[in-house]
Amino acid sequence: MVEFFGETLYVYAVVPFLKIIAAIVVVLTIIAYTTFAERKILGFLQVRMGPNRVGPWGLLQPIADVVKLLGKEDVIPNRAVVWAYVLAPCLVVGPALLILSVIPFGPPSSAGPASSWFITDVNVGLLLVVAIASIGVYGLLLGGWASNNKFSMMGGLRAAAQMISYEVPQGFSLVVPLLMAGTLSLVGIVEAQLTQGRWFIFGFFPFGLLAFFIYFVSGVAESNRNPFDLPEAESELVAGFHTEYSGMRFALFFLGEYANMIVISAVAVTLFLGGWLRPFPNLEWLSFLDLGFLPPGLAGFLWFLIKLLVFLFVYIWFRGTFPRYRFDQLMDLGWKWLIPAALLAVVATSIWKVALL
Amino acid sequence: MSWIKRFLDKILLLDLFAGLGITFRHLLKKKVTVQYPEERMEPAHRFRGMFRLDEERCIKCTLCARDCPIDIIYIDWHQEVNPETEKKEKLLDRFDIDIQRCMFCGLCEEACPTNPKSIWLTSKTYELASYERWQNLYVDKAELEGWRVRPAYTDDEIV
Amino acid sequence: MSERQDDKPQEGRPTGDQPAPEAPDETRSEAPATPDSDSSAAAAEAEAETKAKAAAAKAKAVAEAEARKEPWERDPAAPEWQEAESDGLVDALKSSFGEGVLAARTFAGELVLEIDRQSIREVGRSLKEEHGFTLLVDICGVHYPDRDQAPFEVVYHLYNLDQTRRIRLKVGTQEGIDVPSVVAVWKGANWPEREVYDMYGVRFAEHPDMTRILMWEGFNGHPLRKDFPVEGIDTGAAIYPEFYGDEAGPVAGTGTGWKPPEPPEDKPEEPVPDEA
Amino acid sequence: MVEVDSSDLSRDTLFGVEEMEINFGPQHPATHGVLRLKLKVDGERIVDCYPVIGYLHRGTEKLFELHPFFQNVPHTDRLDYVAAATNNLAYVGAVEKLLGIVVPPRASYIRTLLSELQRISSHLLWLATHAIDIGAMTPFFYTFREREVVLDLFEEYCGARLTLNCMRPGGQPYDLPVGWVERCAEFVGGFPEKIDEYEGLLTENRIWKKRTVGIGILSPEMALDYAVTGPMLRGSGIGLDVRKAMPYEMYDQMDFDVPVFYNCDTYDRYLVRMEEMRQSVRIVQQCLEKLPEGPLMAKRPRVLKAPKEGDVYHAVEAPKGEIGFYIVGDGTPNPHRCRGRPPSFYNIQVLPEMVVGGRIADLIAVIGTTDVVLGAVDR
Repeated sequence: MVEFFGETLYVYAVVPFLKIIAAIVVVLTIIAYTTFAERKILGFLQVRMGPNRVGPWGLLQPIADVVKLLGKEDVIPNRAVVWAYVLAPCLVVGPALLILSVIPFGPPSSAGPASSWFITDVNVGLLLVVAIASIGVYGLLLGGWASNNKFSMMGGLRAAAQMISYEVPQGFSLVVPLLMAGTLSLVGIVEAQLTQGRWFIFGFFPFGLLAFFIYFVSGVAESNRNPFDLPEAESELVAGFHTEYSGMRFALFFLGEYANMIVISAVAVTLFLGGWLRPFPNLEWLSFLDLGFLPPGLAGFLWFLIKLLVFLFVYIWFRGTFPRYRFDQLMDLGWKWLIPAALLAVVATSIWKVALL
Repeated sequence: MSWIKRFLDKILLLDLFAGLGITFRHLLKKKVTVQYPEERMEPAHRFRGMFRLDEERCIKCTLCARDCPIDIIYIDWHQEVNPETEKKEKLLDRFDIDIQRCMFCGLCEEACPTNPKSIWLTSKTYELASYERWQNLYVDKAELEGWRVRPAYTDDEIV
Repeated sequence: MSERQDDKPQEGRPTGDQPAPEAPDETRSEAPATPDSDSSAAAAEAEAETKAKAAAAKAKAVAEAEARKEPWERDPAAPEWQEAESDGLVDALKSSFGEGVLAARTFAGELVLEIDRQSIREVGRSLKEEHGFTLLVDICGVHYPDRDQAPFEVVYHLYNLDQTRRIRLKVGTQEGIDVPSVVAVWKGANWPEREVYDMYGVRFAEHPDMTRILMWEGFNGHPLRKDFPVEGIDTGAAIYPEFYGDEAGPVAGTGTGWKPPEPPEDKPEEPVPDEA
Repeated sequence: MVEVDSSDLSRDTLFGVEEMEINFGPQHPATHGVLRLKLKVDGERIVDCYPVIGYLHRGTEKLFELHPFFQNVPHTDRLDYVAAATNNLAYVGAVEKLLGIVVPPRASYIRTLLSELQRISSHLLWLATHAIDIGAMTPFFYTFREREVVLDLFEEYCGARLTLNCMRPGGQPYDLPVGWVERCAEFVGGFPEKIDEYEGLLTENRIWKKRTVGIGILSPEMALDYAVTGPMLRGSGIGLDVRKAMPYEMYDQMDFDVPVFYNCDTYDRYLVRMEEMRQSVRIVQQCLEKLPEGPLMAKRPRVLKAPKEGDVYHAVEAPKGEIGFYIVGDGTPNPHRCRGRPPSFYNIQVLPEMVVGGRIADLIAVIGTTDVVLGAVDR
């Protein structure tokens, strides 16, 4: 009894807790260095240096940023709705970090769940991701509304409309890998990609690719990134929903945006790019890419990380290249192009799948 | 056929990829940033920077003060008999410039009748910021003489 | 008559008809004519004649040398006012408006029409619709404090795209007398008329929005009038309505008493901050 | 302000439409300075727009009256502060006309050269801000890279980068420095490639096109009625360019085209300016080739005195439109009245006509395309 209790406690409480701490630390570090990398890469794209003053090559810049933001005065505007104003940033960050609980960063271990490279594997993982991701919009909406600022309110409204609209094509595009894998568990989906011997982006060509494209475009819109950064369009709405936020609350919004980026990239990697799998898992002669000399699981984690970083780079690259859509054109794109295309992908994949049966 | 082309244009996103290509090419290019406190750009020879005054050459004609569009040059002088040569000489009491309001147009330099000029702006000094307002309210003649020496014009003289 | 505003610089800007060097020539040719009565009259006459001839020749040479000079080497000759040549435009305007066109002159090759205040809108409409002056380039005011009759002048610059021709209309007015607005003719007149009102206090009748434009509402005075002090006025009147009523507060011309800073008599080596 | 009846909105008023009033500016990232717009918006759509200007009013015209002619040149720098050379050119041109001074050809060529370089630099700044308003961040830095070179050329010529003060009534104060011609030729030789680069980022980009094509329609009639000049007018299909219509300085010796586009929208105004930069390159190259030797300053009195009575108007084509100076002389060394006709003042006046009915995002694009500089508007 004691033994059983001890083991249960160990497997279901202590290890997950440690993993959560590790995941959050890792992700926060990635976020911090994503902000740094964003500024650096944007700088390089724009023939300038980027931050290079704090530490060697500016590597300590994120720490300086955090210190600065912590040290700033926390301004709550006059006649703001205080509870909503305070709650809003938490509502943005919380869900984004919560999704990390089901993301498989690395392969499961044969030694049991305690030594596998994810926090937990839920058999409705994908639903959980979609469900929790949609909470984030409340944060933006509340923040915009509670600030008692017209620009913020318009930013909040834009955020609400945009994120709700783009959840539809995003959801549809997620159905495609789901159909291919036949399971909702994220670990299961990656394993299906291993057994089918291909990443789902190449599955049912070109519908996997189409679904991936739709997912990624909607993801960019979901995380309010350029070219869909309308809710915080600097030149139009000053800074949109976070105009009035300062100090750490602003930092939380900031954090939320980057956490969203990471989550969306992580889901895309898991569903379409084979998660922890190496490229072309079906080709035997590429097996050196499995990096067998590393401890089991670490190689998978590295592959995952590399794919994630590529995604983040693409986000930044987009920001460095594209102008911003107009609000109604964004809606236009979402409803008139992405949703039909996503539906097409879903239907075609289903028919194909049925035909294969 | 044109509608096929238009449709392909719409879905292939070639224009967007072209833009991405241009920015990506710049990713690896040499950067143009000048790392300011360590590297400083050398101003051109004619750069209109901080003033410099040569009291020896100045004939106290006050033309520079008169030509200044915003009247920020204050000159006082008096006449004295030089005991050595027993000639009357003009001596400068005060030559102040209210640098805060100066717009560095260079008209004072152009007005100066001496050759070479006794007041000039081409000292290549552009770091004129100060922490306190009073620090650069006035620049008197001692300070004016202390700035860096004017580089010689290699090619021409100002009309 | 060509109203080209700018000729090529080599050929000289429009400088009127008189060539520049005439004035010195006259003085030179007169100078030797002063008589010297010592010698005989005939000799003197002959001498004077030869002298005059020599002087004339010299003057001619000078004039020729002057003429050979490039235009930028001559003394600049300011343009002068001339009566406008008979011109289709002026004739047409005079025939249709009669007294409405007070004068038509040119200066530096630019046609300037003085228009009666009452008929400016009709003249403008006619110019726009019949004579092709579709572009109202600018409206500005001028203050002539010495003039008794019409100390304020509103100047309209018009441009004809087809003939590439500029003309200028002038309307005199005085304080309290409105000028008919031309917003009905050119919509673009809206802001410049507001600016003229703002800067000179000349109001425009039937203007849709006769408010200040550059200065703020309630500003006391009209800055571009010649009697407005350069250093400005205390403008507390508009900023603190609870302290100053509509009519109260400082008035234009009183000034703030601001003086250019007097440097200290004995200038210290380093100015000392106050808090020290 | 025009009262808008909400019943004429093409929208179901069943739910009781309430308009929101927004103060857009004077401190706003997209208003290019201190332009303030009182907006009435219905959701994202603009119902009414009322520009309020004057936040940068410095009384420059009053200052002109207090100073002799030659002292006013630095003040003209500060009107349209991103295009100081053309301001100088218009002012000194007016003074020369009033006094009957003829400028030597070398000085005239240098003026043409400077004003075309200034056009390039001003258009680069416009492109940078316009693009960053629409959300494209990178062209900002690319254009500033080239603008820096132009400013360096200015610095080498006259010692200042922005407020040039590079012309005097009667001629040019300085000759071109040694090596300047070569450096300038090198710059303009490589510049068209850079324009291709900006165009590669923007011209064909579908997002850019979506944001600009058909936005901010300014019909030719409207443009003429509001005395809009410059690239805005030429984007509306009217090819008025003072350089061609009434050539000043050396423009009649130059071979260049005036780009005109006919769709009257923001995209066409963008295309006009991009093409104008290429034409400016052509003019600069011709100037550099033809540059004659000779004096720089015309013969002129030490104290410039205006005639007792007389007034002139002289206009040049500034990057933003026709900038003209109207100078009234009264026999003293000071102008009795010196009025600068700022193109931005007229170009921004038409703004409400272009934005009402559009979205807030369109407003940004349209403000960007007017290329307004509030220093010139407010003077």
